[in-house]
Amino acid sequence: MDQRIIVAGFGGQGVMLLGQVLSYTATALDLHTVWIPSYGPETRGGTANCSVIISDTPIHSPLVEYPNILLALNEPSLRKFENKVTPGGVIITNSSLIKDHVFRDDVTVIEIPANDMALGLENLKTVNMIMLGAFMTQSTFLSEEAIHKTLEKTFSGAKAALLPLNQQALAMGYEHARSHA
Amino acid sequence: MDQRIIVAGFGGQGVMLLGQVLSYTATALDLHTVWIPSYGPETRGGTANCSVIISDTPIHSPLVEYPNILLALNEPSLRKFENKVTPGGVIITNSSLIKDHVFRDDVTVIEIPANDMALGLENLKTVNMIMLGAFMTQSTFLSEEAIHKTLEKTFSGAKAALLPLNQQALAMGYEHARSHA
Amino acid sequence: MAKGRIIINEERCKGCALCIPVCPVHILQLDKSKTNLKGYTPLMVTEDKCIACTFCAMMCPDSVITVEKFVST
Amino acid sequence: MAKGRIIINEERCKGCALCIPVCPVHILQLDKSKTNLKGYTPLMVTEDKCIACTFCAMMCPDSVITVEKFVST
Amino acid sequence: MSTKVVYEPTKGLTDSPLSYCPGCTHGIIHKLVGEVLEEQNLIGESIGVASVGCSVMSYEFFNCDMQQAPHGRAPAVATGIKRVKPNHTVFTYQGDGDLASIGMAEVIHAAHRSENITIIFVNNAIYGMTGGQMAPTTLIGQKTTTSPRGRSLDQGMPLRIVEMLATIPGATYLERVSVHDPKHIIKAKKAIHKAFEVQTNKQGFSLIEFISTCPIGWGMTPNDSLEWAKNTMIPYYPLGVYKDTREEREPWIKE
Amino acid sequence: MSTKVVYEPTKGLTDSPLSYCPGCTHGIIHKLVGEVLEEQNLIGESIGVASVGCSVMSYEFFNCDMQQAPHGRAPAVATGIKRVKPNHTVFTYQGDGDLASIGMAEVIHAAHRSENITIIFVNNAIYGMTGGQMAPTTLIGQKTTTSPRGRSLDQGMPLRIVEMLATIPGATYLERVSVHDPKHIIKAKKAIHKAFEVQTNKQGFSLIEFISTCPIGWGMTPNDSLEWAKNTMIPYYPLGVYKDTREEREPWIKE
Amino acid sequence: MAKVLMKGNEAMALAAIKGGCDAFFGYPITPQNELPEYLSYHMQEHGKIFVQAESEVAAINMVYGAAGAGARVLTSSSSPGIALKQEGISYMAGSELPAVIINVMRGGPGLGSIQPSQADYNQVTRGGGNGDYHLLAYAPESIQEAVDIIKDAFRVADKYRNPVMVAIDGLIGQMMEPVDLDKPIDLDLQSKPWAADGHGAKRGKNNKILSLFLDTKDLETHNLKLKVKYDQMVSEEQRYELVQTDDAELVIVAYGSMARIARSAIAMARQKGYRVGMLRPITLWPYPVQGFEALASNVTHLLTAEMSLGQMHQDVLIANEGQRQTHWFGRTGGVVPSADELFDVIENIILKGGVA
Amino acid sequence: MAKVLMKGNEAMALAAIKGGCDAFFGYPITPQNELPEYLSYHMQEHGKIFVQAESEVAAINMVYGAAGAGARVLTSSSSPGIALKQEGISYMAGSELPAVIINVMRGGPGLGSIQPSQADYNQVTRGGGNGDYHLLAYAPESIQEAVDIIKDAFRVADKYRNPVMVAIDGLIGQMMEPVDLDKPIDLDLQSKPWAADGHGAKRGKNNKILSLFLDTKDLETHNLKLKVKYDQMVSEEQRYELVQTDDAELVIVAYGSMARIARSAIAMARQKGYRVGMLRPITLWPYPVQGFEALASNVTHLLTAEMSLGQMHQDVLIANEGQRQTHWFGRTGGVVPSADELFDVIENIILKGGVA
Ligand SMILES: Cc1ncc(C[n+]2csc(CCOP(=O)(O)OP(=O)(O)O)c2C)c(N)n1
Ligand SMILES: Cc1ncc(C[n+]2csc(CCOP(=O)(O)OP(=O)(O)O)c2C)c(N)n1
Ligand code: SF4
Ligand code: SF4
Ligand code: SF4
Ligand code: SF4
Ligand code: SF4
Ligand code: SF4
Ligand SMILES: [Mg+2]
Ligand SMILES: [Mg+2]
Repeated sequence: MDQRIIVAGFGGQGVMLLGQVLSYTATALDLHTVWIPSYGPETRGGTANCSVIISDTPIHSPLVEYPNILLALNEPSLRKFENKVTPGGVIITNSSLIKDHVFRDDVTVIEIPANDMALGLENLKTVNMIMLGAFMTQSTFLSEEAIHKTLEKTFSGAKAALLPLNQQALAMGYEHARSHA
Repeated sequence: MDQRIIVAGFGGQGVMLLGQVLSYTATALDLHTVWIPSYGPETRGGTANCSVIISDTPIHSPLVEYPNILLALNEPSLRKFENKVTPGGVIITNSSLIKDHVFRDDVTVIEIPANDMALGLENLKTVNMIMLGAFMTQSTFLSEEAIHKTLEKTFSGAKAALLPLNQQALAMGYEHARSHA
Repeated sequence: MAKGRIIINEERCKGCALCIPVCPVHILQLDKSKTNLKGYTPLMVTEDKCIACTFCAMMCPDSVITVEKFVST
Repeated sequence: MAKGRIIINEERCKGCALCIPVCPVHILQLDKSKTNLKGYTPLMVTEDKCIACTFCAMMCPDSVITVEKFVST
Repeated sequence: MSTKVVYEPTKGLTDSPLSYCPGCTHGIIHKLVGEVLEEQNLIGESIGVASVGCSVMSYEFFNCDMQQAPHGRAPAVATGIKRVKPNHTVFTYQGDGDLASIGMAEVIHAAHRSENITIIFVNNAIYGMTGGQMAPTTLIGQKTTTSPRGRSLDQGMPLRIVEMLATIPGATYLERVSVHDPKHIIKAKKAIHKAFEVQTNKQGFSLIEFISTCPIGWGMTPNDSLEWAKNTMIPYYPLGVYKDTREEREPWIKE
Repeated sequence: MSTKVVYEPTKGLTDSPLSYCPGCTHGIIHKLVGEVLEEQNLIGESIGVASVGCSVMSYEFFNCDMQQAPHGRAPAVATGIKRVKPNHTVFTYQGDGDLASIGMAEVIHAAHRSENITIIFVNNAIYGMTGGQMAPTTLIGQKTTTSPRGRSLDQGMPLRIVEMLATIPGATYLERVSVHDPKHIIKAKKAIHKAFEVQTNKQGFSLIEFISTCPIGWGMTPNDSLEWAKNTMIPYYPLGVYKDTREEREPWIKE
Repeated sequence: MAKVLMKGNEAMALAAIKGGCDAFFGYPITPQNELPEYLSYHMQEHGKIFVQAESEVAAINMVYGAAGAGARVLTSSSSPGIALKQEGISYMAGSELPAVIINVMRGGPGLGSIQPSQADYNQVTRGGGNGDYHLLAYAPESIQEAVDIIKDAFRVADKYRNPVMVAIDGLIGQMMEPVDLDKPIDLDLQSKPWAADGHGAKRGKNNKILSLFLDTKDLETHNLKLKVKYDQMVSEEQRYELVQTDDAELVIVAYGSMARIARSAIAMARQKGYRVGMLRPITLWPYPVQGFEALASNVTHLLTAEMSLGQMHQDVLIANEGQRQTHWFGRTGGVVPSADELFDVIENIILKGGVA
Repeated sequence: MAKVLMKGNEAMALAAIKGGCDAFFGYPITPQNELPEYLSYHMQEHGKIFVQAESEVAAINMVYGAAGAGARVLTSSSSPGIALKQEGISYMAGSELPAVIINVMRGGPGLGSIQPSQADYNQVTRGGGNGDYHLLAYAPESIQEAVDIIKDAFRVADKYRNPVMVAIDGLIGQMMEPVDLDKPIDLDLQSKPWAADGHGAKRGKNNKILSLFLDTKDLETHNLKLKVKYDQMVSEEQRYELVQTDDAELVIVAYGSMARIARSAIAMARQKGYRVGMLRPITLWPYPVQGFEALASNVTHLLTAEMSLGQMHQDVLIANEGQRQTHWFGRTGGVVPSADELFDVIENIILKGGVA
C-alpha cells in the first residue's frame, strides 16, 4: 500500500525539509514519490504543511486528501488534519506543543515531546529530525539506511557541520518512538 | 439607382471635404448616404480618396467597389480607379493634371481644367469646389440648392470669409462642365 | 519609581523584539516560557520602571503596546 | 563665379523648402512650373553661384541633393 | 493617581492583525499612515489604493475605503479615483518592486500630470512577497533569490526614486524618511502629514519614500535589519526633502 | 577643372524614399544616423530597432538589420538583442510618444541596467503618426487634437527626458541636440558619434534627444516649424550634454 | 430630431456622453482617434473628465479606479491596445466593476495594419486576461446601431457590474452615416452602495474593491457568484437579427461590416431565386445560440462569413451542434470583401450542394 | 541516468537549458518563481543570459528582441503576467519568431489566488493578443512530461518560427517528483538565415523582423502564409493520450493535474466495473480532435473535467460535433478536486444514463 503522509506545523519548524527527505529517499530507492508543499502567503507566520506520497506503483492523483500518516508538529496542524487520517493510520504528534488532546481511537498515536527533546539538544531546529526519527518506526518503504544516506547528502558541503547533530536528533526520535510505541 | 461616387486625388486637394459635402447634402435631404475615407499613413504625401454612396433606400454594403461616378483629381487616381467605373458611368477628371489619357469609350468623360481654373481664382484650394461644380451636372439626388446650403454651413463661423470664393469656384465648375458636356 | 506602564496585547505580539532595544530603561524582554496562538513568544515587562516614553509602542509594527502615564489627580 | 554645383534628385524632392533659406548665396527656389510624380513642386537652382557649402544638402530631409566642388586639376 | 493613555493603537487602522512577518517595518509605516488619517480626520473620508506586494492585503488594514490595484498600476488607479472624487483624499501604498520596477511609467506620469494624490512608497530593497527577488533598489552586492551571487553592476546600479522624481516639474512634495528608530519615526510621520496637506490644498503630487526592512528576504533578525537599513541603505538612499514646491504653486484644481 | 563630391546621400540609408511628410526633420535625423553608421563602418554590422510612430517604417530606411518593436518597448527589444549579440551595435529610434509616454518604464530600466545600447530619441512635442495628439512633451498652450484648447497645466507640465534620465546612475552619455540649422546639425552628428563610441567601448547606456519638427501636426510650414523649434521648444528643452560618465566608467561587459 | 451626418468614432463618443459617461481614459491609436479627440473637447463642456493616459495599461487602470469609485467610465482602443488592457479587464471582471470598452478593430497580428478587421474575435469573446470571466460583447453593424448600443451600454454594465465591450471594425469607426442621437433611453442611474468612493463614514463601513481571494474556497465561491451573472447574461442578453431566414435554405452568419456586405450579397442571391438569409449576431458574447435554435428546419446550410480566419466559425460550430451543414468564408488582414465575392461563395455552395 | 527529485519549476528550468535555451527574460510571479531563480544561478554557468526584466511587458519584448536576433529564448510567468504579455506574443506570432513561454497557471480572474488552476485555458488557446494567430500550446500532466516537452519545445518553435506555450497549473510547478532529465533529444540547431543578427554585411542583405503590412493585400498574404503553418500544426502536432478507452463507454477528457486525478478516479471506477477511460489532450492548441476521431463507437459519453468553468468544454463540443452525449465537471478558483469527487460524478452519469 502507498504511504500517504502529511507533515504539518508552524513555518520555521522545518516541515518542508522533513517531507523532502522522505521523497529524496524514495527517489534514491527508485520508488515513485511526489512531494507537494502548501504554498502562498498564508504560510507566513501561520501553519505550513506538505504532503508526500511514496509508492511502488506510478502515482496518479498527487494530492493527499486522506493521509495514512500524519506528522503534526503543532496543535493547529493536528486540529486541521486529524480527522482526515484514514482509519488504521498513524498520527505522530509533537507532544511538547500538543497537550491533552482527545485523539481518535481508530488510529495509532505516537506522541513525542520533540520540542523538549530539541531543547535538550540545544537546537530547536532539530524538531523536524526528531519527528523524522519517529516516522522511521512507521516507514514501509524507506529503510533506515536510505534515510541516513539522504541526510548525509542534505547536510553536506557548507552544512556538513550540522550532520552529527541531526543524526543524533533522528536517532533520539527513533528511539523514543520505538520505546513508547 | 444609387449614386456610387469615388473622389480621388493627392492629399491636400480637399478630396475628403468634397465627398463629405455630398454626404452632408444627402443627409439634409433625408436620403441614405455613407462616406468612407481611405485612411492611414499611405495617405501621407501619396494619394487620398474617399467614397460616397447616396441612395433613396437603405444602404447595405457601404463599400464602393464599382463607382458610377469617379472624380479624379490627379493622374495616379485616374489610373487606379478608371477601370472600376461601371459601364455607362461618368468620369470627371482634373484635366490640368491629367493630359493625353486614353479613356474608356463606355463611360461619359468630363474634363475640367480645375487647377488652371483655381489658379485663375488665385487659390489652389478651390480645386475641389470646381470639381464639385462639375459633379453637380451629374447629380441625381442632390439639388443645386441643397448643395449650396451645405456649403453655407461648411463655410460658416471662422470660415465664413471663404464662402464667396468657394461659391464662385462651384459655379465655375458647374458652368464649365455644362458647357463642355 | 515607574512613571507609567505598558499594556501588551499578547495575542497580537509576533515576538519580533523591535521594541526591546529602544526602551531607555531596559525593562523589555520576550517571554520564552510561552507561545501565543500564532506560535510566537510574546513580549513581557521585567521591571516596574516604565517612564512612558512610548518608544516601544512606536517601534511596534503590530500595535501590540498601549502606553499609559500615571498622572496625579 | 560658381565654386561648385548641386545635383537635385527631382523625383525625391518633396518641395518642403527647408534647403532654401540656408543657402548663403540665395540661389534656391521651388520650381512652381512642374510637379513630380508624387505631386510636389521640386527644388531648382536660379543662378550659377553655388559655393558648395553643403548647407542645403545638410538640411534636406530626403537626401535629394548631392554637392560637388569644382577642383582645379 | 490615575492613568492617561499616551499611546494606543490608531483608529486609522482596523483591528485585523497585520499579515506581515515579525518585525517587518511595513507595520510601522501602516501605523503612521493610520495615525495621520486619524489626526487629519480622514478616516471614512479617504480612499486608499493597495498595490501588489506584501502589502497587498492593506485593504484590510487601513480604516477607509480601499481598492486593490494590479501590480505597479496603483498611481493610475488612484488617478482614476481622484479624477472622479476630487474632494476625497486618495493615497497609494506601494512597494519598491511595484513602484520602481513594473510601475515606473505610472508613477512618473502621475507626477507628470501632478495628480493630486499621495504615494506611500515602501523601499525595502527587495521583492518581499514573491520570495526575495532582486528589486531595482537592491544594493550592489546584496544577495537575493535572483542575484544569488550578490547584485552585480551587470544587473544595474540601484535606482534612486525620489532623486529621479524630483526632476519632474509636476512633482510637488517629495521626501525620503526612515523608521529605524523612534526619532526617525516621528520625522516620518511629519512627512506624511505634509504630503496629505499638499493634497488637501490641491497642490498636486506628493510622495514619501520609506526606507523599510524585510527581515525574511534579507535573512536577518528584525533588529539586525534595522541596523542594515540604517548603516547600509541610508548611505545610498540619503534621507531628506527632495522637492518642495508648495510655496511656488497655485493650488491645482482638477475637477 | 574637375569636380569632387562634397556631400552625397549616405550609404547608411537605403534607397527607399522616406515616408515622412515634406520638411519633417525625422529625415534629417535619419541621415545623421545613417552617416554615423557609414563613418563608423557599422553598415551591415549593426541592428536597429524601429519603434511605433511616424518612424515605424525606419526599418526600410536604415541600411542594416532592423527589428520593429511594439509601441514604447524598443529599449526592451534592444536589450534582448544586445544581450544575445553583445558585439554588435544596437540602437533604437523612438519618438516622444513612444519613449516618453507608453515606453517610460522601458527606457528608464534600460538606463538603470546600463544596457550597452544607444537610443535615438526624437522629440517633436506631439504624436505625429496618429494625427497630432498631445505628448508628454507638448508645451503648455500648444494646441493638439487632444488638447484642442491648448495644453493646460491640468494636463501636466511637459516632461524633460534627458534631465530625468541624468539622475539614473546607469546612464552613461546623454545629450540634447537640435537640427534646425546646419550648425546644429553638425553638432547633432557629433553627439551620435559619441553615443555609438560609448557603445563600442562597452560603456553602457547612451541616449541622444533630438528637438524635431512636425509641420503637419503643428499646422505650420516646414520652415516656420524650424523657427518654432528654435524659439519655443529649445528654451524649454535646453540643448547640451546632460550626462557624461565615460571617464569614470570601466567598460561594461555584458556577455 | 433630424439625423446628423457623423463619423462613427465621433458619433460613438457623443453617444457615450448621452449614455451618462462621467469619465474617459484612453490612449491614441488608429483607427479610433477621433473618439478621444472628440471627447477631449466636449467632455469639459459637460463637466466631465477626459484624461489621455500614458498608455493603454494606465488607461484601463484609471478606468478600474474610477469605476471602483462609482463613476460611469469609458475607454476605447484598437486591437494591440486592447491586448495591453487584458490584465486590467480581468481585474475589472474579478472585482465586478462596470465600464464600457470600445474596440475599433484593425488588422493583426502584431502591428498588422490600420485597416478594418474582425480578427480580434477571440480577443473580444475569450479575453486573454486570466481566469474564469466574460465580457458582454456587442458588435453593431452601423453607426446608428453602435450609437444605440453605447448609449445603453453603461446601464447594462452597471446592471451586471461587469465590463461591456463594443467591438466594431475600423470601417464603422472611420465612415460617416446619418445618425439619430436623440432616441430616448433609460439612463437608470442607480446609486452604487458598493463603491469605494470615500464615503465610509457616512456609510458606516469601508468598501473594498478587490479580486484577491487567498483561500481557494472563497475564490471558488466568488467565481461561482460571477458565473451566476454570466449565466444570466447567457439567458437574457443574447441579441441577434434574423434576416430573411423564414424560407431560407442557406443562412449566412455574419456580424458588423461583414453583415452589411452579406445583406448586399443576399439581395443578389434572392434576385437569382436563391433562398438565402442571415443570422446576424449582435452580441458576440453571449453568443446568440438562441438565434440558431430559432431557425426553422428549412435551413439546411450555414455559412459563416467573417473578416478573420475562422475565429467566429468555432462558435457557429458550437451553436450548430452538428445539426446543419456548415461552410466558411473569410478574408483577413484588413481586407473587406465585396458583396460579389460573397455572392460567388453562396452560389457555389448552392450549386454544388444542391440547395435551392 | 538515475532520476533526480526536483521541483517542477526547477526541473523545467533545467530542461530549458538542456533544450538549448540561450537566454531567459522574465519577471517574478508566484507560483513560478523557482524557475527564474534557478536560472539566475545556473544560466551564468553555461555562459547563457539571464535578465530579470522590469515587467512582464518588458520581458516579452526582450524575448521578442533576442528571438529576432536568432537566439533560443525562454520566458515564464503566471496568469496575470501572461495577460500582460499578450501584445508581445501577438507581435512574435506576426513576426514569425520562435520562443518558449511557460505559463504556471493560478486562480483568477484578476489577482485571484496563487493556487493551481486551469482557468487560463482561453488565454492559452485563444490568446488575447490581436489578430489571426495561434500558439502551439502543450499541457503536460507531470514533471517528467513537462521536462520532455520543454527540452523539445525550442526545436518545435524554431521549426515553425512560432512561439510555443507550455501551460501547467501551479501544482506541477510547486511539487517535486523524480525526473529523468537525460533522455537524449535532437537539438536540431539549424542556422537562422532570417534573423536580424547584425550580419547584414556577410549575408549581403538586411534582414527585417516586423509584423506591419500597411497594404491589406500584403497583410492578408502574410496571414495566409501563417495559416499554412497553423494548418500544418493542426495536422502534424496534435498530441494526446488515450487511457483505457478501448472498451470504454464513458471517456473523460482532462489534461494536466486534472488528468492525474482522472486516472485515480478511473481506477476507482474500473474497480466497480464501470467502463471508463480518458482522452488526455497533451496539446491544447492544436486541440487533439484526432483523439476524438480515434475513439471507438463504444464510447457514448464524454465527460469534460477541468479546473475551470467550462473553458475547455467548448473545444470538446467542437471536436464532438454533436456525436456523443457530453457532460461537464469542473472546479475553479484554485480548487483541485479530489479523485473521489470526480468518481462520484462518473458514477452519477453512469447510473443515471444507463451506461455500463
Ligand atoms: C502582473 C504581475 N506581475 C507579478 C506579480 C507577482 N508579484 C507579486 S508581489 C511582487 C513584488 C512585490 O515586491 P515589492 O513591491 O517590493 O513589495 P514588498 O513585497 O517588498 O513589500 C510581484 C512581482 C503579480 N502579482 N502581478
Ligand atoms: C500599443 C499601441 N498603442 C498605440 C498605438 C498607436 N500609435 C501609433 S504611433 C503613436 C504615437 C507616436 O508618436 P511619437 O512616438 O511621438 O512619434 P511621432 O509620430 O511623433 O514621430 C501611437 C500612439 C500603437 N500602434 N500601439
Ligand atoms: S514606554 Fe518607554 S520606558 Fe516604558 S516600556 Fe516602553 S520604551 Fe520602556
Ligand atoms: S515590537 Fe511588538 S510585536 Fe514585536 S516583540 Fe515588541 S510588542 Fe511584540
Ligand atoms: S551648396 Fe551651399 S551655396 Fe550651393 S546651393 Fe547649397 S546652400 Fe547654396
Ligand atoms: S529640402 Fe530637399 S526635399 Fe525639401 S525642397 Fe529642398 S531639396 Fe526638396
Ligand atoms: S517578506 Fe519581507 S517585506 Fe514581506 S512581510 Fe515578510 S519581512 Fe515584510
Ligand atoms: S506627421 Fe509630423 S512627425 Fe510625422 S512625418 Fe508628418 S511631419 Fe513628420
Ligand atoms: Mg519591496
Ligand atoms: Mg512625436
